[in-house]
Amino acid sequence: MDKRVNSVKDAISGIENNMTLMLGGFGLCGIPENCISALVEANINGLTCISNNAGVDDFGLGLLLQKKQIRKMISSYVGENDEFERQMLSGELEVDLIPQGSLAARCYAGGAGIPAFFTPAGYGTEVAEGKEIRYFNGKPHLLEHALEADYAIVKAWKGDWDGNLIYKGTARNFNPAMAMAGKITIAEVEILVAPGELDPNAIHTPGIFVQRIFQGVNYEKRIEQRTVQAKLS
Amino acid sequence: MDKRVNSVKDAISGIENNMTLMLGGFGLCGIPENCISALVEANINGLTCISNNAGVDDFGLGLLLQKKQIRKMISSYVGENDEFERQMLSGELEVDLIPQGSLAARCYAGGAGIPAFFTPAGYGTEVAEGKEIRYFNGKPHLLEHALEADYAIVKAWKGDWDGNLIYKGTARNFNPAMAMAGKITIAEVEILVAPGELDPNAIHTPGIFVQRIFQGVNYEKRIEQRTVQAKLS
Amino acid sequence: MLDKNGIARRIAQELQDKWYVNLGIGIPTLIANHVPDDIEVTFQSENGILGMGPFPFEGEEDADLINAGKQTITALPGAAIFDSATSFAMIRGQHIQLTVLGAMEVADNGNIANWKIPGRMVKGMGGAMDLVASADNIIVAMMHTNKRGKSKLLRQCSLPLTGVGCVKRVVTNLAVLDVTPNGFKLIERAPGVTVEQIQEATEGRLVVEGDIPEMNL
Amino acid sequence: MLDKNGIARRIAQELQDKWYVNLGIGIPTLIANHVPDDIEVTFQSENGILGMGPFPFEGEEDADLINAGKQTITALPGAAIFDSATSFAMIRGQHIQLTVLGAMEVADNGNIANWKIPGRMVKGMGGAMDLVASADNIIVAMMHTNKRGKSKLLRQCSLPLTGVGCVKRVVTNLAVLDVTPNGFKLIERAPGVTVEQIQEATEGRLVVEGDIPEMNL
Repeated sequence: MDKRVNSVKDAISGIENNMTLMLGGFGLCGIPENCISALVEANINGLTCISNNAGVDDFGLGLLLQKKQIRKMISSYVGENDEFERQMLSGELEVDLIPQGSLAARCYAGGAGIPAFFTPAGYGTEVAEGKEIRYFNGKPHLLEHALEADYAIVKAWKGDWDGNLIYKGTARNFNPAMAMAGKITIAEVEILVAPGELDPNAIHTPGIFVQRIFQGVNYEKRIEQRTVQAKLS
Repeated sequence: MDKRVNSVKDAISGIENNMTLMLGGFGLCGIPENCISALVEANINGLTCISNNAGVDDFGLGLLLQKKQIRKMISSYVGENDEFERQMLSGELEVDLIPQGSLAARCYAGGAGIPAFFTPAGYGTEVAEGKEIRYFNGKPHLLEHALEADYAIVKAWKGDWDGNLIYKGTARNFNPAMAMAGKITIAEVEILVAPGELDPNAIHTPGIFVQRIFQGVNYEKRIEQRTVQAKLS
Repeated sequence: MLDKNGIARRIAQELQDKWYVNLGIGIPTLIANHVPDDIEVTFQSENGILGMGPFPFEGEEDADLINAGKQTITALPGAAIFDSATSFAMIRGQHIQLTVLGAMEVADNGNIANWKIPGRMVKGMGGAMDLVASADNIIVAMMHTNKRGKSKLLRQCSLPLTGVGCVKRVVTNLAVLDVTPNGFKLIERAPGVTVEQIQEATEGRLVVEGDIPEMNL
Repeated sequence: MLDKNGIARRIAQELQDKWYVNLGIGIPTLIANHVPDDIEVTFQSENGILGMGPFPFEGEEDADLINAGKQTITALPGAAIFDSATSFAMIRGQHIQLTVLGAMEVADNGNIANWKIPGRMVKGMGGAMDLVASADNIIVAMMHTNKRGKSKLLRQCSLPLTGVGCVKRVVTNLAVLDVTPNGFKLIERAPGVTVEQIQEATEGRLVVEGDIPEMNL
C-alpha cells in the first residue's frame, strides 16, 4: 500500500488556515523539520498546534511563532523561547498548558477510540478547573478527554512505503501517540525503504496509522543542551 | 538490576491460593508454559485467572482447569475447551466474559495508572449491565475499570537480566499489557541474555515492568489450527 | 444460491483499494482468496498483525505466527506486529475501513447476535463486540437461514446481543441486503434466487423496491 | 550549610538497591553523581528512557539521545527506549520508587508549586504534575530560601499549585524535613546549621522534637 508522496509540499497539501495540527518531538529532538519549514513557506495561518514544546526562537515551532502563524499552542512545557513568552504574555497567542503525561495519554486516547479517561495528574491545580473529579481507591482523579488533530506530523528514523515507522533513541517521544491521533498522519523519515526491509517485530508505528510518507532532507537535528564529559586520556 | 531467579519454582514463589493472576497468550500462542506447569505441580487453588482464552483440554490453562485449581476465569473467548464449558455450565467455575479490546485496554490501564476509561464496546449488550453509560460525539460508551493482578505471568522470546523483553510474532498479544499490570510480574523467556545484548530501541516491554525473569525449558508451542498450503513443485 | 465461497466472492466486490480490513472467523476468512487483482487491501487480525498473508507452505508453520482464528499464517512484506492493546486501538480508533463478520442472528434494525446461546453455548465474544461497536462499515456474512431452516434475518434478535444498530449490510447465500430505517432493503438476488424465495426466508421487515438485479459475480 | 551538590549527596542516601528513580531538572540531576557504590538504581527520564547513563564523551553526542532536560546523555547496558505514553504509564502506574524534583514553594501540608509565576513566568508544568500526583515517594530538593532570602517552606503556597498533599520529604541546604499532619518535622540539620537558623528560615509550621542530629554525609 504505497503511501509515498513526492515532496514535502505534497505531504502538507490540504493543510489550511485555522486547522489543528499535532507535531511530534520533545524539545528539538525528533521534530518534523522538513514539514515545519514547508508550513512556514506555505504561510498557513491561525494554526492550533499540539506539541509538547514550542521549539526555540529560531528553530522548530519557533519558526512558525516568529511568523505568527500559530493562534493557539497546546503544550506541556514552553520554556526556552522568548518570542513565545512575549506573544503569550501579550495575549497574542492562546496557550493551553497540559501535564505532559496527560498530553501523551490524550493523544493516545484520540488515536485509540477512547473518548475520555481518568488520571490523577493535575488534581487540586488550575488544570482541574471545570473538570469532573472522581475518586478511585480513595484517590482523586480528573476526567480528561481525547485529543485529535486534522493532521498529525511525525518524524521517524526509518520508514517503509506502507507507512511502518521505526524511531531512533529518545527521538521517539510523542511521535507514536500523535501518529495514531491524526485524521491524516504525515510521516517524514531519514531513511525510506521498500516494504519487507523492516523487521515486522521491530515496528514502532504500524503503517495503518500513517497516510503519507516521504524521505526528508538536510536534517539539522540541533542539540539544545550539549552536555559532555571529558575523555580520560 | 539483576532480576533472574534460579528456577520456575522460585519464579512462582509467593503465589498463594485465591490470588488473582494474569496470564499472557492468545489461544496457545505465547503462553507461559513453564509457569503453568509449575502452578499445576504446586497445586495452588481457588485462582482467579485473567487470560484471553482458557487453553484447550490438555494444554495451557486447560491443565489448571482439569485439576479444578481455577475458581474464576476472566476472558474474552473460551471455546475449544470442553472441560471449561462443563465446569461453567454446571456452575463450578465462575466466568466473566469481557470484549477482547476492553480486556486488553483494562490490563493496560491497570499498569498505566488509569483507573477507568470510556469505550464503545458492549453498549446495548449484557456487558453493559450495571455500567455507567455516557455519550461522546453522539455515541454511547461504557465506563470500564482497570484490571490488576497479584501476579502477571508473561512469556517472551528474548529477555535480559534487567527484565527487558522482546516477543516474537503474534506471540506478543496480551503479554505486554499484562506485564504492566501485575503487582509482581514474572517473565519466562526462550533466550535470556546479559544486559546490553538487546537493542534498547527494540524492547517491547521495558524491564521496569518485570520483577522476576528466567529462561524456560522444553517449550512445546502447540499449534491449535495447523493450516498450510501445498507447495507448487 | 451461493455457497460459502460465493458469499465471500460477492463481499470481495465491496473491497476498495488501500483499505485495511478485518475478517472474522468462518466465511469472512474466505474473502482473502477473492481480492480483485487491481486493488490492494491489507488484512488485520486482531491478535496482533497487519499484512496477514496466506497459509504457510507445509513444514513452514510457525507456532508464533497465527491469526485470530488460531490458524497458522504468514506475514507479507510490509507487515507489522503489535500487541493486543494496540490492535484494539486500531479497531476502536476507526483506522480500519471494513469489518466482515459472521452472525447467528441479525435484526432489521442492525442489531447482531453472535456470541452466546444461553445455557447451551458460551464461547465468548472475543473481539466481536469491540469490532461492531467501533467500525463504521460492518458487513455480515452468513447463511440466510440456520440448519433448521429458520431465518437468521429477524424482526428482533432472540439471542444475547453483540452490538446494537451497527450492521450496515448483510450478504447471504440468497441476497445482498442493506439495513435501513424501514428494515432490510433488498439490493441484489443471488443467481437463480427469486424475490419470493428471499421474502420467504426473511423474518424481519423486507423492503423490495423496483427490479432487484441478480448479483454479477 | 550545604551547596547544591551537598543536597544531592544527602538525597542519594535515600536511594535503595534496585529502585527506579526519576530525577527532575536542576539539583535532582546531580544525585546521579552520588549513588552509593554498593547499590544499583536505574534512572528514568520521562521523555522516554530507562537506564540513562552519564553525559557522552566530547564528540560522541547524539542529538537523538537526550534526557527530559534536553541534555545529551548516554544509554547504559540494559537500557530501554519507549514513547511518551509508555513513559507516563510507568509514572502514573507507580512503577517508579522515587521521584525527586525541585520546587519554588512547598507548604507544610505537602502542597508544591513549581511551574508558574502568574504574569511573569509561564514555562509549563512539563511532567511535574503527573509525577507528583502519581508517586508515593516524593522528595523535594531545593534551597531553603529564595534569592531574596524569603522562606520557600511555607504555611501555604502562594503560587499556582503543581500538586496537593504529595511531598513526603524536603531536603534543603539547611535541613531534612518530613511533611507530617502537624507541619514540617525537622529530621536532620545540615553541618554547622542550628535549629534556630532553620526555624528562622522556615515560614511553615516546624515541629522540633528532641535532639536533632546533624547530617552524616
